Amino acid sequence: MNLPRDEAYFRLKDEVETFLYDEAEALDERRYDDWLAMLADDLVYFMPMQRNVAQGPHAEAMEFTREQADIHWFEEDKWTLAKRVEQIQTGVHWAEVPISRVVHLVGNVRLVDAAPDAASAETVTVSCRFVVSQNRQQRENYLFVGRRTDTLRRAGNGWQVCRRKVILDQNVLLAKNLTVFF
Amino acid sequence: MNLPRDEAYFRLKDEVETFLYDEAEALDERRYDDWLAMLADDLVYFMPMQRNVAQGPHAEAMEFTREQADIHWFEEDKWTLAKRVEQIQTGVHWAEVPISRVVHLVGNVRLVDAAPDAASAETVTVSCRFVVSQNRQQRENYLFVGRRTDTLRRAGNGWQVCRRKVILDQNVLLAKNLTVFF
Amino acid sequence: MNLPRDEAYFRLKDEVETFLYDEAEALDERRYDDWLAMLADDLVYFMPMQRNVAQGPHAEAMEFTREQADIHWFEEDKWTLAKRVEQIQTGVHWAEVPISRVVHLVGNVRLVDAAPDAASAETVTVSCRFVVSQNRQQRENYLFVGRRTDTLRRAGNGWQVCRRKVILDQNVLLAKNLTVFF
Amino acid sequence: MADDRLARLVDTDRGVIDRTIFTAQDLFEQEQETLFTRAWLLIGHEGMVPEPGDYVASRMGTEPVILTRDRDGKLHAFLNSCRHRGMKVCLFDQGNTRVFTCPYHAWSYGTDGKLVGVPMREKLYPDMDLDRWGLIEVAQLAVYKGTVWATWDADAPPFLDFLGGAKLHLDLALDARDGREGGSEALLGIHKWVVPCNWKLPAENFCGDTYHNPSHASVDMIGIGPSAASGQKGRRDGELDGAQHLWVSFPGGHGIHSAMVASNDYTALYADDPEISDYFRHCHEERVRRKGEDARLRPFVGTIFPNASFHGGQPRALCMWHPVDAGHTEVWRFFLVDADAPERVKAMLRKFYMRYSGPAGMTEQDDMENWNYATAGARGPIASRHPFNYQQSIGRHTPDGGGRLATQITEENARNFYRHWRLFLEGRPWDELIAQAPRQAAE
Amino acid sequence: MADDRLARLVDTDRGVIDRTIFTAQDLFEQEQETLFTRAWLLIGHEGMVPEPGDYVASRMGTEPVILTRDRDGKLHAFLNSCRHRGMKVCLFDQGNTRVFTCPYHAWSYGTDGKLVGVPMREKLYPDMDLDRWGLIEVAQLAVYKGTVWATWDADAPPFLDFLGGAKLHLDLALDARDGREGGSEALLGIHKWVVPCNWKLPAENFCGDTYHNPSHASVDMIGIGPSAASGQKGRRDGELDGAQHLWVSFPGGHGIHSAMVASNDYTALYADDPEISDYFRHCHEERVRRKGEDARLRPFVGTIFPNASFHGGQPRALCMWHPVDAGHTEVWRFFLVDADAPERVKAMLRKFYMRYSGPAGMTEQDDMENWNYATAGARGPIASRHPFNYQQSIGRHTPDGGGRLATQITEENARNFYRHWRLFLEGRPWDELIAQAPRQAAE
Amino acid sequence: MADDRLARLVDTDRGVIDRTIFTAQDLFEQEQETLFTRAWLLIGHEGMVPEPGDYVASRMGTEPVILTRDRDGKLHAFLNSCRHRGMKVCLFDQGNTRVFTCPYHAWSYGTDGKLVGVPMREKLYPDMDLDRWGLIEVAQLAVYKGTVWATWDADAPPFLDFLGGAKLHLDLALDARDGREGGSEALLGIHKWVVPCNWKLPAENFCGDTYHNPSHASVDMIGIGPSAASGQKGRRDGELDGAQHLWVSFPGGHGIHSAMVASNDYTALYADDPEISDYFRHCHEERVRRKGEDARLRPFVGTIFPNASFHGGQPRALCMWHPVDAGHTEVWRFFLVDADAPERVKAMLRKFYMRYSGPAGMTEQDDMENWNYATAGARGPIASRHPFNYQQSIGRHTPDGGGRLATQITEENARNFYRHWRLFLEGRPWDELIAQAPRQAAE
Ligand code: FES
Ligand code: FES
Ligand code: FES
Ligand SMILES: [Fe+3]
Ligand SMILES: [Fe+3]
Ligand SMILES: [Fe+3]
Repeated sequence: MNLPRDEAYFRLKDEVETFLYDEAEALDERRYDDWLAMLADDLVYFMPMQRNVAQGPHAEAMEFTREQADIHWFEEDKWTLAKRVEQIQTGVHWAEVPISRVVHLVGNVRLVDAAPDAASAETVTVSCRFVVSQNRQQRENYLFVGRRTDTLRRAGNGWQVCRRKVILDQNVLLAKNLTVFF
Repeated sequence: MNLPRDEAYFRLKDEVETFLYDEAEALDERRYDDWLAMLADDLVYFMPMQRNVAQGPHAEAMEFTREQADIHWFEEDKWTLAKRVEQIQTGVHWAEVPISRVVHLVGNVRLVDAAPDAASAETVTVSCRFVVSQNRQQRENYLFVGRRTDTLRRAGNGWQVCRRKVILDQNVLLAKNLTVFF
Repeated sequence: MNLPRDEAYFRLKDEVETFLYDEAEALDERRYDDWLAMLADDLVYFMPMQRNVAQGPHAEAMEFTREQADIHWFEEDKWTLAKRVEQIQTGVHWAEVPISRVVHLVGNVRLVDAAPDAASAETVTVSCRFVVSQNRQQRENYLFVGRRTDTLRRAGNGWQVCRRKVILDQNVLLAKNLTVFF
Repeated sequence: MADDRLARLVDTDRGVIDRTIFTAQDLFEQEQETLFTRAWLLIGHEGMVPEPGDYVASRMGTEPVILTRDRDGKLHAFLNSCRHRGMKVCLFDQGNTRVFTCPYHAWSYGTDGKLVGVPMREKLYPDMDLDRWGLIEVAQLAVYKGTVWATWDADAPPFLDFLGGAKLHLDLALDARDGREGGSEALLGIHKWVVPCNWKLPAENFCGDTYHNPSHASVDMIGIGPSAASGQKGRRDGELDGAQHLWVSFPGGHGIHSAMVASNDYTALYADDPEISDYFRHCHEERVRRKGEDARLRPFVGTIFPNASFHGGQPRALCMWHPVDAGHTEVWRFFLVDADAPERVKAMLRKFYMRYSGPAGMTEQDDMENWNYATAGARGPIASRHPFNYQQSIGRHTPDGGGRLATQITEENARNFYRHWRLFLEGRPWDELIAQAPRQAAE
Repeated sequence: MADDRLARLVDTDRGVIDRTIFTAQDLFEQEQETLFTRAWLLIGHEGMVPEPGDYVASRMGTEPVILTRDRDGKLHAFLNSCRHRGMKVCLFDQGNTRVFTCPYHAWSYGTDGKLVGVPMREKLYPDMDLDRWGLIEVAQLAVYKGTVWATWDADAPPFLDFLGGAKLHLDLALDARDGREGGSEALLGIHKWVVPCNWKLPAENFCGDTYHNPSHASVDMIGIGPSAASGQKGRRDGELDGAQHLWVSFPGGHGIHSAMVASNDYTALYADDPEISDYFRHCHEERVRRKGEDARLRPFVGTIFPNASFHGGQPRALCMWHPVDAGHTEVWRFFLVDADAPERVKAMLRKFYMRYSGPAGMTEQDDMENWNYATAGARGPIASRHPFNYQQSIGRHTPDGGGRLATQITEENARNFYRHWRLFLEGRPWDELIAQAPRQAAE
Repeated sequence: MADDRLARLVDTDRGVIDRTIFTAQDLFEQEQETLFTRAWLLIGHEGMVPEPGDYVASRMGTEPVILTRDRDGKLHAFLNSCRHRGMKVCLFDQGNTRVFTCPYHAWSYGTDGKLVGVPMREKLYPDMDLDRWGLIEVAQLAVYKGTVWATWDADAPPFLDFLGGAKLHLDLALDARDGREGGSEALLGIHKWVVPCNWKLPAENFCGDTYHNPSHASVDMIGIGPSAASGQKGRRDGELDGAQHLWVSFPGGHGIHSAMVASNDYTALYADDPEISDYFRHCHEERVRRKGEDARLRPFVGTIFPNASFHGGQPRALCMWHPVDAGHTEVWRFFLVDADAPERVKAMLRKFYMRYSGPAGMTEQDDMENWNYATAGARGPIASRHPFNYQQSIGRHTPDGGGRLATQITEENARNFYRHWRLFLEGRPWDELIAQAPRQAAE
């Protein structure tokens, strides 16, 4: 979809970028409750696994684990994400004691779709790239680089994420765990 | 060059960013033919090597291998890039069997020049930084961080890359090969 | 603070982004004197260390070393930064002989504050994320990923950094030294 | 065989084990030579290769293998390495093929491992005996209720003999929830990730370390089980409340933790969804109908020596702790459901499994943290002078069939695990490896 | 003990030392076993744990330790590793606690190291002797003018005996600038970073390698000292101009570089700030008043064998060169000021320290570059055939108390360092390790 | 010398070689000690250091060396390591200097390696013999048609004796395309990159592994050669169509693959550019004129034992397979053109070279993939029980001068390579290393 480049488009693009950066800030500053407030109640948060397969007509279907059918890195809803936050906040979630130092850099922000249009958008689909750095304890250090497609929905004066698909682009996971939010 | 910050500038900047992000998307989604369509027929695609040399008046000349004279990582045209795509598509280019999982993040996008001007630009020079992540097979993982200067030329409703200079900022290459497009 | 999204805001955001990208370009091209000119005379350049501490009410105070009280990675002013540049330029600062190949990627640029307002801003607070890659000699390679909060002040037609706080998000420093500017 | 060194390192009679066995790279290599080349290893599930020509990548010890179903439907497992110069002959995680053609010089092998193509063979290899240069195949392969196991050792006893009394407990994980034999299927998608720990720590943990409950304080406090949305705390539903827990260790080195519930009365579970709750009640009733009093035995966890573990119910999974080096383990995990369970049940279980286990598993993350830093804490000259304490409930067990039964929390299963680890590293003959009472433990 | 190999590697009589001692991983491990388990090691500063229950993370050799102040105010140092399975019992760099509870199975230990909590102990460990399973504690701990030192060796001599004649010089770093004993405090914030070098190169450098001045040409050219803004060149202010420099090496392996200034006349320093300049003049006058002619002895640098160094004034710091492996060192550094110095003085010093030392230190960066590539240059078969040259000023020293004094730039301190390194690696008894004249050097 | 182990590992008579020689780190270190310190190694090209004072960084085995041209124009090669503490004395990849001054303590060395500056020498080193402390220089250095070779072994035979009969074939790469001796120059810019493979796999590949053609199916299908834009398939132009290929192995361990074309008739090549096509026709005619029937011998590839290879024409390059560790190789590659070729020709060749070879080389990428995973496939206890097959065309060769000639695709060159590898690792005297018929192969 190609949105016309009018003032509404630029305003919307800025809104969306700012939302994504604010979200990154909330996570990096460990303001988890602020972050949860940015997620819609019906959120789908999905991160498939990827297999090494041959090129060919069905390659993509075989490459990714299938949503609502297979085992993934994540197929979550807001309830489980809230549980994950709650777990960290217990102070005895050992994998996050002490809490990781995390940096979210979001780039290549592209408005893929706005419905019904940019001026009066109720939902926006936005694609991006991310670099997420996790550093913990003395020398634990992991870098996650990948792609994300988010669907945002207008909520009051702001936005909420109602769907997030994360492509991590790893096969054997290179990190020891996935305590980080993407 | 300092372009005046008028509406034409903002429109052009958005166009250029969108073009670069679309290009990254095409590559990351392995839509190689879409990608080739984004390259001008007279493309120069150049990635010099870098040497460790002493500071001084001729340092930069000695630091970089010289275009059209020396051996580089890449000094290509559209024909060879198309050959590289064709090679991957044979399915027996072993270095890309299975095909790498690649993420292109492009940042610091700066309009360096627009000719004749932003409003009626036919060519644009744009500088950026990139993080390119390559992951393959089980645990092969390479990160390429560098700088790029592109010259884009208007082509129909869109743009094409007619010159790309990539500075990888490595000496001994830290990856086992260069099957990735930058 | 939430700046109204008017034309002045977009113009200011572009100015600030361009300034940060120009600064990155000056550093990556080793135009150190150009870079120093982008720093205010009363610059505070601060990079605390971070400790692993338990969650709790005083956690943040314990996590970061305290400005103007403790030992940090950096607590500098323009004079020391100029000295660092001068040192590199001697040609016998062995840790930078040959000079590192450095790439600064700046992302998530957010205007946090503009005073008195966007249209007539004299100072701007801007937050960002960075990926800084340092490559040197044959195979020395370090990646710094972190957060930065800058205060810029209008200076003539442009801007100058008058305060920079860098959060590197490491505990034991993973690089052998800190010869890179952030 | 450095018997004396091994005896000094592993003293299960006194319940002390040297930290070195978790850190020394030379012992790791001895493990690869003497243990992983002999023991039966879990390599996959039949459902991963349903059709002739199907293959899936697996591992045995540190080495890559391919599990294939040949054109006649027979399963094979081969080292993924060409006989010519060792190149990988299979470049993918899974697929279907007629032949594995080596990318380097194009020797090709059938799905039964036979060398079927050698370019210019008549001219360049006139005397070649093709039968001697097929893919390197495991010595024995066994399918047990869908799970696939293999060993490089032709002298190894049949899989079920190796499994011994642990079969009863493994069955509880593999059999259908309504008591029918078998009937489980593997969900697609194998979690694979690398934990910076020695592989023996998770293997030991799963063989019956019930004592590590405090590790999971965070999930227990907040509740993440199938009834958690309804307010239930704990990391799973309490189907074992009030049960007599059982820890059994077996010849061969296996150890399990199961439980005998007080009665066949049903405890309501899966409160978040009445349909699902009804389904499990139905399964329960069927199971009781089929198995009578035997239905009271319920699975929890277990380790089939050396590096395969299972989770029996909540979640229900099979684990491979693939050794990488003394300090790293590549964990593989796949999950089971009953093949004929309603989609709604499968969906609920699938999501519960993902939030419980694996790298994103809220429960397992805390295990991994402990394995990681327990391995780190085993390093160093001073640490090495202070062996680990394996004295928990020492001597508090009774003979039980071929094994030993404990009815209180115990490290007897761990002691049994390391006793057998030592026997393997000493290169003992198979009769000693699966003998009733391992010899060095004169009790 | 491979005495012959060691004798071949370290020949301090002829002043040649094999490059292998900086690169061979087996020698590194021998160092861990024979040296870091016996010598007194610097582990922190009292000021890091002022209150009962305070703790701070430290290291001894490659192993993590916790320095704690128990409920009675007594200092302890423990291996940060549970006696059960080795898990870290303390997860933080610093804090205050009543008890260290292990995350894995919740054994808990008091701040005095005693095992105070074992879940279900009565049932599972009826015979356990709690006293035998406390945290692994150092054999001896000593506090000296705020600095904290420890050894794993119960037979080691008391710290001050080990320190010997080096005490006089260490005092010059630790005592107040006005000549009072003690009075220094550690600024908060410990620089910790990893340098790709063998740990002995920085230890040797700090024991008195004055010859490496050319390393610092860049800072000397531009001026970064406390008077640099006023135009002074050099990396520090010239308080030692015209002094007689002294290099002293001691039994135990320590080496220092101090200087005797020509007179007690004051040289104006710290020109950038008159208030600060006045303060230091005042300190000087007080010091002269208190110490008389002894005030002429001024500190520069030194290494307390094996891996603790100090910087005596500009900057004023304590260094730990923690070994990681043969090619990597984790450097820890904390800085000292007089506790009662004015804030303005502390602020100036703090900033000077940060621009001089540590990973961002303009001076130390060039040292690190040399240590890094000197280590790299010690690798390889051809390099290994050409020992390093330690012949500088060989024989040019005189006995001085228990040690040797040189009055010209010398590598005698380095020779002494490696002589003792060899004695430790040979496993010599303590009387030989701190004897007046190390035996193998028959002079 | 573990002769028995080596004999077990390398059995070239039966054509089986143990996978361990590609993976064991102890054998890698034995290679460094016994092979790379003795054999002649390629270290660069004269054109990289044209002027007095010029220098360029190079490597021998794992160690960094500097190739310099001294003030008198003489070439030298030195270990890049100070005699004092081993610091790098040259920090750059190339440049021009009068003196190499060490950054650490400023000892300085002339471009001829002499120690010419020692700060404060009279006082601190009164007895120093400067001649004994110069840079560590290679024992012998040879320039051959621009290429520069060196050895650490004073007893090694002269380079051309070492090269032996391989000279004829190396000449075909180094000589001008029109048949004049020499005349080639190195393009500036050395590809340097790290491949995760054992160094012997590429060395073996280049010594005449013609059988690996299937590796290059992708480039052969699409066409990337100098006539590809005109529709020609294949990875290069077919100048050897119909030729009799020749594989020759030599004492010393070298192996080459050349070809004898049927006649001196010209095959039109380089169809994409008529001017270039004409140029090469002209070169061909001149070559025939000069060399007559000898012009029919055309180069392909070869390896000069142990780790230098050449590509004779399309492309035309010299390779160094620098060992890093058992599993990694740092590849260096520079390319040749005739110095007096027209710019248009040089430009075309340059671009062809870059798309064919190096990390971005469409052909070489697929080689590297095979070397990478062949090395990986050589690891592991089961893999190690199954040696690689080197039986191709075994016995199918005839004596040829000092070497052996095969006229069909063969692994004889590889067998010869490993035969000599074994002799070097056994520490044999030079007469055996370059003897006509290596002894252990009793045929
Ligand atoms: S390595 Fe497989 S055919 Fe040669
Ligand atoms: S490891 Fe500490 S209680 Fe078990
Ligand atoms: S290391 Fe070169 S002069 Fe000291
Ligand atoms: Fe657990
Ligand atoms: Fe220094
Ligand atoms: Fe090839």
